[in-house]
Amino acid sequence: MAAEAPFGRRLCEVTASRADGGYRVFSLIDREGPQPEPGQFYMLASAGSWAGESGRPYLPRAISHARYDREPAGGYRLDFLIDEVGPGTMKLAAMMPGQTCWVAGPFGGQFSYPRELNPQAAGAILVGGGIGIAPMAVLRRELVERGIPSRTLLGFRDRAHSGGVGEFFGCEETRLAFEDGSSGHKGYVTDLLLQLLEGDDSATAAVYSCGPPAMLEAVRRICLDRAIPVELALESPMACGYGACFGCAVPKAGGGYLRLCIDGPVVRGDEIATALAGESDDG
Amino acid sequence: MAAEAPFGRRLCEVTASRADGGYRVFSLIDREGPQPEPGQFYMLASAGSWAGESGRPYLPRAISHARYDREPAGGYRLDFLIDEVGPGTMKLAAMMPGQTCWVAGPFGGQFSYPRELNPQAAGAILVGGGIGIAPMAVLRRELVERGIPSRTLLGFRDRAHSGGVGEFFGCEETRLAFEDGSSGHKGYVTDLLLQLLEGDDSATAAVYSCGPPAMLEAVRRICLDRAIPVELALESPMACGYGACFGCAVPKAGGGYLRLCIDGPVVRGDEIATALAGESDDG
Amino acid sequence: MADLPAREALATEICGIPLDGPVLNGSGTFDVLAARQVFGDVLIDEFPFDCYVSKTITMNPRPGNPPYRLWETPSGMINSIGLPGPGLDGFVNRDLRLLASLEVPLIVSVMADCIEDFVVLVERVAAEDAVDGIELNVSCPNVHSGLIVGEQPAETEALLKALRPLTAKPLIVKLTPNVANPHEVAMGAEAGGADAVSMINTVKAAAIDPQTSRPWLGAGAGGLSGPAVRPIALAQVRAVSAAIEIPIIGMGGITDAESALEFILAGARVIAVGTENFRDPKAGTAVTEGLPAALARRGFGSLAEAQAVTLA
Amino acid sequence: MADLPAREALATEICGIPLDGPVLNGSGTFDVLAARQVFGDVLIDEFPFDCYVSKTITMNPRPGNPPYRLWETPSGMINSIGLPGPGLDGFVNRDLRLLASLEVPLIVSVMADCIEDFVVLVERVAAEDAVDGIELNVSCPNVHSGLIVGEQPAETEALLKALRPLTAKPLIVKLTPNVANPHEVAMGAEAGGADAVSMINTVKAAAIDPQTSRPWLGAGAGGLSGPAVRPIALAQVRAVSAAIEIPIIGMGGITDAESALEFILAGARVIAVGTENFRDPKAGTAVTEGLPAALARRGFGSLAEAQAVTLA
Ligand SMILES: Cc1cc2nc3c(=O)[nH]c(=O)nc-3n(C[C@H](O)[C@H](O)[C@H](O)COP(=O)(O)OP(=O)(O)OC[C@H]3O[C@@H](n4cnc5c(N)ncnc54)[C@H](O)[C@@H]3O)c2cc1C
Ligand SMILES: Cc1cc2nc3c(=O)[nH]c(=O)nc-3n(C[C@H](O)[C@H](O)[C@H](O)COP(=O)(O)OP(=O)(O)OC[C@H]3O[C@@H](n4cnc5c(N)ncnc54)[C@H](O)[C@@H]3O)c2cc1C
Ligand SMILES: Cc1cc2nc3c(=O)[nH]c(=O)nc-3n(C[C@H](O)[C@H](O)[C@H](O)COP(=O)(O)O)c2cc1C
Ligand SMILES: Cc1cc2nc3c(=O)[nH]c(=O)nc-3n(C[C@H](O)[C@H](O)[C@H](O)COP(=O)(O)O)c2cc1C
Ligand code: FES
Ligand code: FES
Repeated sequence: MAAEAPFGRRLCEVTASRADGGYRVFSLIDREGPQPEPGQFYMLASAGSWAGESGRPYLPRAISHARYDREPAGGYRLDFLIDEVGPGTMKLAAMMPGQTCWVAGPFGGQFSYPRELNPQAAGAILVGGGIGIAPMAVLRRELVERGIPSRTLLGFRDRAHSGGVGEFFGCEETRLAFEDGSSGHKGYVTDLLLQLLEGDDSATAAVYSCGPPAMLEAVRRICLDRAIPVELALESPMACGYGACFGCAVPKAGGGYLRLCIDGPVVRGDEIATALAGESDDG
Repeated sequence: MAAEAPFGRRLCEVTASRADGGYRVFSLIDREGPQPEPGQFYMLASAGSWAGESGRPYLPRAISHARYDREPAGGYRLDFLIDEVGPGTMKLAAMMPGQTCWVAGPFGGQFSYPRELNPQAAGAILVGGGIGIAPMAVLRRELVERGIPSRTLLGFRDRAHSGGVGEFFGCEETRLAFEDGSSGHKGYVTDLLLQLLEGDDSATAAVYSCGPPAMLEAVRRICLDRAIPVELALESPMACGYGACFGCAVPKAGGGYLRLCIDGPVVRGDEIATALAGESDDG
Repeated sequence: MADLPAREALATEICGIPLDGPVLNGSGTFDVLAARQVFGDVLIDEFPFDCYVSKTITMNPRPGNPPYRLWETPSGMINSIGLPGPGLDGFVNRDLRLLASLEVPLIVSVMADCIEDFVVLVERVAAEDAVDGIELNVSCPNVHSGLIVGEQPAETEALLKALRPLTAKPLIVKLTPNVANPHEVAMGAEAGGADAVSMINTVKAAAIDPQTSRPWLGAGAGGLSGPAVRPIALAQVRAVSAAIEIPIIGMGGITDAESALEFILAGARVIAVGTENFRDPKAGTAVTEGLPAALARRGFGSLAEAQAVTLA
Repeated sequence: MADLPAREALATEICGIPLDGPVLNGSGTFDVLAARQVFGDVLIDEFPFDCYVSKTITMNPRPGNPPYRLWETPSGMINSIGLPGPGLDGFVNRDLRLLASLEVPLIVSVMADCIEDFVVLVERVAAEDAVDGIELNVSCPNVHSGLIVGEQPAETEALLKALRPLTAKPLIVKLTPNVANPHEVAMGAEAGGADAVSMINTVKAAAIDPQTSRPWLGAGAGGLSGPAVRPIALAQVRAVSAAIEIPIIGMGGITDAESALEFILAGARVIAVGTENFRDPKAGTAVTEGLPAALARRGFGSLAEAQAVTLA
C-alpha cells in the first residue's frame, strides 16, 4: 500500500526543466513526501505565477511522476513529463530552476503486480500513449527492479510528440508506434498490442495502460474481449486529488461512480463502464 | 497640449529593473507612443504574469513616468518609480529585463507652466512626497530645459523610503524632509513649504505637488489660504485611464465630480473639493 | 479544423439592424467622446465595435456616486458609478451630435424611475435619426427604480406595453442577473413587445475598506463584472434563450473571441464587451479579429452556423 | 497596529456550540473519511476546522451526477456533483461512527425534496449524540427541490415550522444566492425558528465544451464557487445580517484570513472555507493561523471585537 501523503501542500524547488520531443520534462525536490508508487500522482501549482491573465489556472493540476530518485540530502527528486495543453500545463512547463512549486501528494492508488492481477501472469505488458507513458515508465522501472519481465509498447501521434521515451525508457525492449509512420510501426499502439497478444498465451498476460481516453478504451476492450486482466491509469478533471470534491467521477461497471483520485487513478478494466468518462451517456 | 496616445495597448520590453531606497525603478522601451508630458501617466500590466494567486491584479495600474529619454533606435525609454503597496505594483516591480509589459497611454493632462498658472510667477515650487516625486522629477527637468527657475522640496517617511531622489533629481537645489529626522529636515515637507513661502512674495509663487492624499490636501490648504496658485497631481483608483469607466471620480469644488484620468490627473487646487477623494462625505 | 471564415462571414443583424459583425460594447463601458479626445480620429477609423451602445442616460443630469467607485476583485471588478451624465437635454443637444458621426449603428441606453419619464426619454431619443435602437436599463443595481421593474416580469411587461406604441425602432431590455429566474423577466419583456434582451448587467456585490473596515464603495455596494461573472452570465443566457424567441445581446466577462463564441453557443445572437475595454481599449477589435479562428476551431464556417446551434 | 491577539482570542460560538475559533468547512468541500485515508491520523491531530460540516446527506443513496462534474473558471470553479452519498442509513450506520471520533463539534447537512423526508432526516440525525447541529440544505442548485424551498420565504418558514419542534439542537438554513433578495428568505428562516443561516451556496453557472460545443457539465449546469463569487457573497451577507438577529455562517471564496475577516466585518459570526480546501488541504489551518495578524492589522484585539462591528 502506498504511504500516506503529508497533510497539506508544500513548496518544492524546481531544479531542472527542458524541452523533450514536444513535451517538457521538469524536476523538483520533494523533501517531505514519501516514496511515490507507480500510478500515483501529485497535485501541482507553480508558486507565485499560478493564475494567468485569463484568471486560470486556478486549481492545481494532477500530474503523474515519470521518475523518482532518492536525493542524497534526503527526500526525492521527482521528474514530470508535461504536455502543454492548457493554462495549467503551460505554467508548469514555464517554471525554471530556482522557482518553487506547490506540491500535494503523492495521491491515489498504485498498479498491482502482474501476479496480483493475474495469478498465471508470466510478466507485464505495458501500453503507453502520449503523455501517458509517464506512469508506464515508473511501473516499468519498478518491475525491472523486482526482476519481473515486462514488454513495453508506446504510441505517439508523430515523432515530434514522443518526448520522454529516451529519457525514461532507454531504447531496449520498447516498441514504438507512430500514427503518421514517421518511425517504428505505422499506426496505433493497439496494433502492436494485438500482434503481441496473438503470439501470446492470453492466460499468462497482464496488461497495464495509460494514455488518451480513446486508446485506453480500445486497450480495455481488447483485453476484456480476451478475458485478459488489465489495469488502466485514467484521467479525469480533478479539483482536489484527495477525495474532497467528488469531482473526478468515473462511471463504474455496475452503475454509480468511483472517485478517480482515491479509488483510482489505476482501475481494473472491468471495474469501469468506460474509459471515455466525460462522454458517458447518463448517471 | 499632450499628443494623442496610440489607440489600444502595446507590448513594450523591460530593459532594466533595480531596487532604490525602498522603491523599485524600472525602464521599458516604448516605440509607438509620443513623448509624454509632465503629469501624464500610463496604464501598465506585466504581460504573462499579471493576475496572481489571489486572482488580482486584474486591471492595469496607473503609473506616472519618472523620466523619459529618446531612444537612438526610435521611441522613448520610460522610467517608472514603484512603491510596492499591493499585488499590481508587486508584479510590476518583479518584472525583469527581457520581459514585456502591456502599456497604454500616455494618458491625462499635463502641468501648466508657472506663468500659465500665475502670470506673476517668478518660478516654480515643486513639492513631492514619497512615490509622488516621480511627476515632480519630470516637471523639474522640463522647467530646467526651458530655463524656468524652480525649487524642489521632497518629503519622505524615512531614509529607507526615499528611492529615486539621487537618480531623478541629483543633489542640487533639492531640500529633503524626513518624518523620522533620519536626515534633512525633521518633519513634514509642508514645513519646508511654509518656510519657503514665508520668505517669499506669495504673489510670485506657483506651486506644484504630488504625493500622498494627506500631504496634497495640506499643500492645497496652505496655498488656497494664501491665494497661491497650485496644481496637484492626484491619485484615485482607475480601471481604464482613458475616460471609459467613470471610476476615477474626484469631487469638484462646486459639486459634482471630475474624471481624474481625463480631467486630471493634474488639477488646480481650487478646482476640487478635497484631495482626500475616497474620504469625501457624499455626492 | 475548417477553413478560416472570412471577415464577411461575421456579418449579422440584431433586431433588423445590419451589423458587420457581432461585437457591441456594454453600455457604460466605453465613452466614445472621451476616447476620441484621448486617442484622436484613429478611434473612429478603427472603431472597435460593430454597433455602439451609449452610456445609460437619464432625464436630468446626474453627478454619479461619491468615490470610491471601483474595487478590484479576483478576475473582476465592482463598480458603483451611479449613472453620471448630462441628462436627456445635454445628451441630445451635445453628445448625440458627436455620436451621430460614428459609422456604426447607434443604440441609446435610457433609464428612469417611472414610466412617465421612460416615455419622455424613449419618445425624444427615438425621434433622432442617428438612433437605431433603444436599450431600456431596468437593471442597474445602483439606482433604486431599475431594480424593481427589472426584477418583476409583470412590471417589465407593463413598461414595454407603455413604450412599445411610441416607436417602431427596436426596444431592447437590459436584464438584471440578480433574480432567481431571469427567463421570467425576459418573457415579460417579450410579451410586452421588446425586440431583444441584453444581459447580463452587473451582479450585486460589496467590498470592505482594508484600512477603515467600512464599506469601500462610496455608494455602499455596487455591481460585479468581468471574467468572474462569465459562468453566471452563460447560464442565464442559456436559460433565457430557451424561453424566448427574440434575440439576446450576450455579455458578462467576455475577454476574447473564444469567450464571445461561448455566448453565441449559449444562445446569444450578438455579444458585447464591457470591462475588458478597460484593460484593452481595443478589446472589441481583438474579439473580432479572433473570431474567424475561434469559429474554425469548432468547425463553423460562419458566425451564422454558430448562431444556429441550440444547446440541449 | 495592535498587539497580536492570542489564539484564545479567536474563541467563539455558533448557536450555543462553543468553538475554539471561527473556521468551519463548507458542506461538501472536505470529506474527512477520504482525507483520513489519504493523510492518515495527522488529519485528526491537526484538524483544520473548528467545527466540521458533513456533506449533504439525503434519504436514499445517490450516485451523483454524470461526468464531467467540474469546470475551472477565472478565479473559481463550477461543480455539478449532485449530492452523491450513502443515504441516511449508510450515513448514520457507517460514516457517522467515524465522524463521531472528531474532536470538534459536528454539523450534519441534510436535504430532501419534501417536508416528510426532511422530518425523517432531522429526527434521525438529531437523535445521534455525536451531532451538534443540523444544516438544512434548501439551496443546492443541482437538485430541483432545494431551489424551490430556498427561493421562497414562505416555503422556508413553513419547512422550519415543521422541523423546529423535532429537536432542540440548532437548525441552520443554508441560503441560496440565486434570488433577488436573500434577506427575505433569511427572514422566513428566522421566523420559522432557525438558529442560524449559512451562506452562500454556489451561484448558478454554466460552461460549454471547448471541443463539442455542447454543455460541458454532465448535468448541464452547476454552481460557481471560489474567489470569483466572494464579492457577491459579501454583499449578501451584509444585506442578510442587517435583516435578521440570528447569526450567519459566512462563506463564498474565502482563501485566507483577510478574506475570512471581511465576512466577519460584513456580518457573519463565523465563516467556512470551501473551494480553497481543494487548492490546499490545510486551508482551514492557514486561515486560523493568519487571523491574529489580520485582526491586529485592522486594530482588533480579538475576534469578538470584529464580530461586534456593524456596517452602515
Ligand atoms: C491522475 C492524472 C495524472 C495526470 N498526469 C499528467 C502528466 O503526467 N502530464 C500531463 O501533461 N498531464 C497529466 N494529466 C492531465 C492534466 O492534469 C490535465 O490535462 C490538465 O487539465 C491540464 O491542465 P491545463 O490547464 O494545461 O489544460 P486544461 O485547460 O485543463 O485543458 C485540458 C482539457 O481540459 C478541458 N478543459 C478546457 N477548459 C477547461 C476548463 N475551464 N475547466 C475544466 N476543463 C477544461 C478540455 O477538455 C481540455 O482539452 C494527468 C491527469 C490526471 C487526472
Ligand atoms: C495618475 C496616477 C499615477 C500613479 N503613479 C504611480 C507611480 O508612479 N508609482 C506608484 O508606485 N504608484 C503610482 N500610482 C498609484 C498606483 O496606481 C496605485 O497605488 C495602485 O492601486 C497600486 O496597485 P496595487 O495592486 O499595487 O495596490 P492595491 O491593492 O491597489 O492597493 C493600493 C491601495 O488601493 C486600495 N485597495 C486595496 N485593495 C483594493 C482592491 N481590491 N480594489 C481597489 N483598491 C484596493 C487600498 O486603499 C490600498 O492601500 C499612481 C496612481 C495614479 C492614479
Ligand atoms: C464601470 C461600468 C459602468 C457601467 N455602466 C452601465 C450603464 O450605464 N448602463 C448599463 O446598462 N450597464 C452598465 N454597465 C454594465 C455593463 O454594460 C455590462 O452589462 C456588465 O459590465 C457585464 O459585462 P462585462 O463583464 O463585460 O463588463 C456598466 C459596467 C461597468 C463595469
Ligand atoms: C465541489 C463542491 C461540493 C459542494 N457540495 C455541497 C453540499 O453537498 N451541500 C451544500 O450545502 N453545499 C455544497 N457546496 C457549497 C459549499 O459548501 C459552499 O457553500 C460554496 O462552495 C461557497 O463557498 P466557497 O466559494 O468557499 O467554495 C459544494 C461546493 C463545492 C465546490
Ligand atoms: S479530485 Fe476531488 S474527489 Fe477526486
Ligand atoms: S479611470 Fe476610467 S474613467 Fe478614469
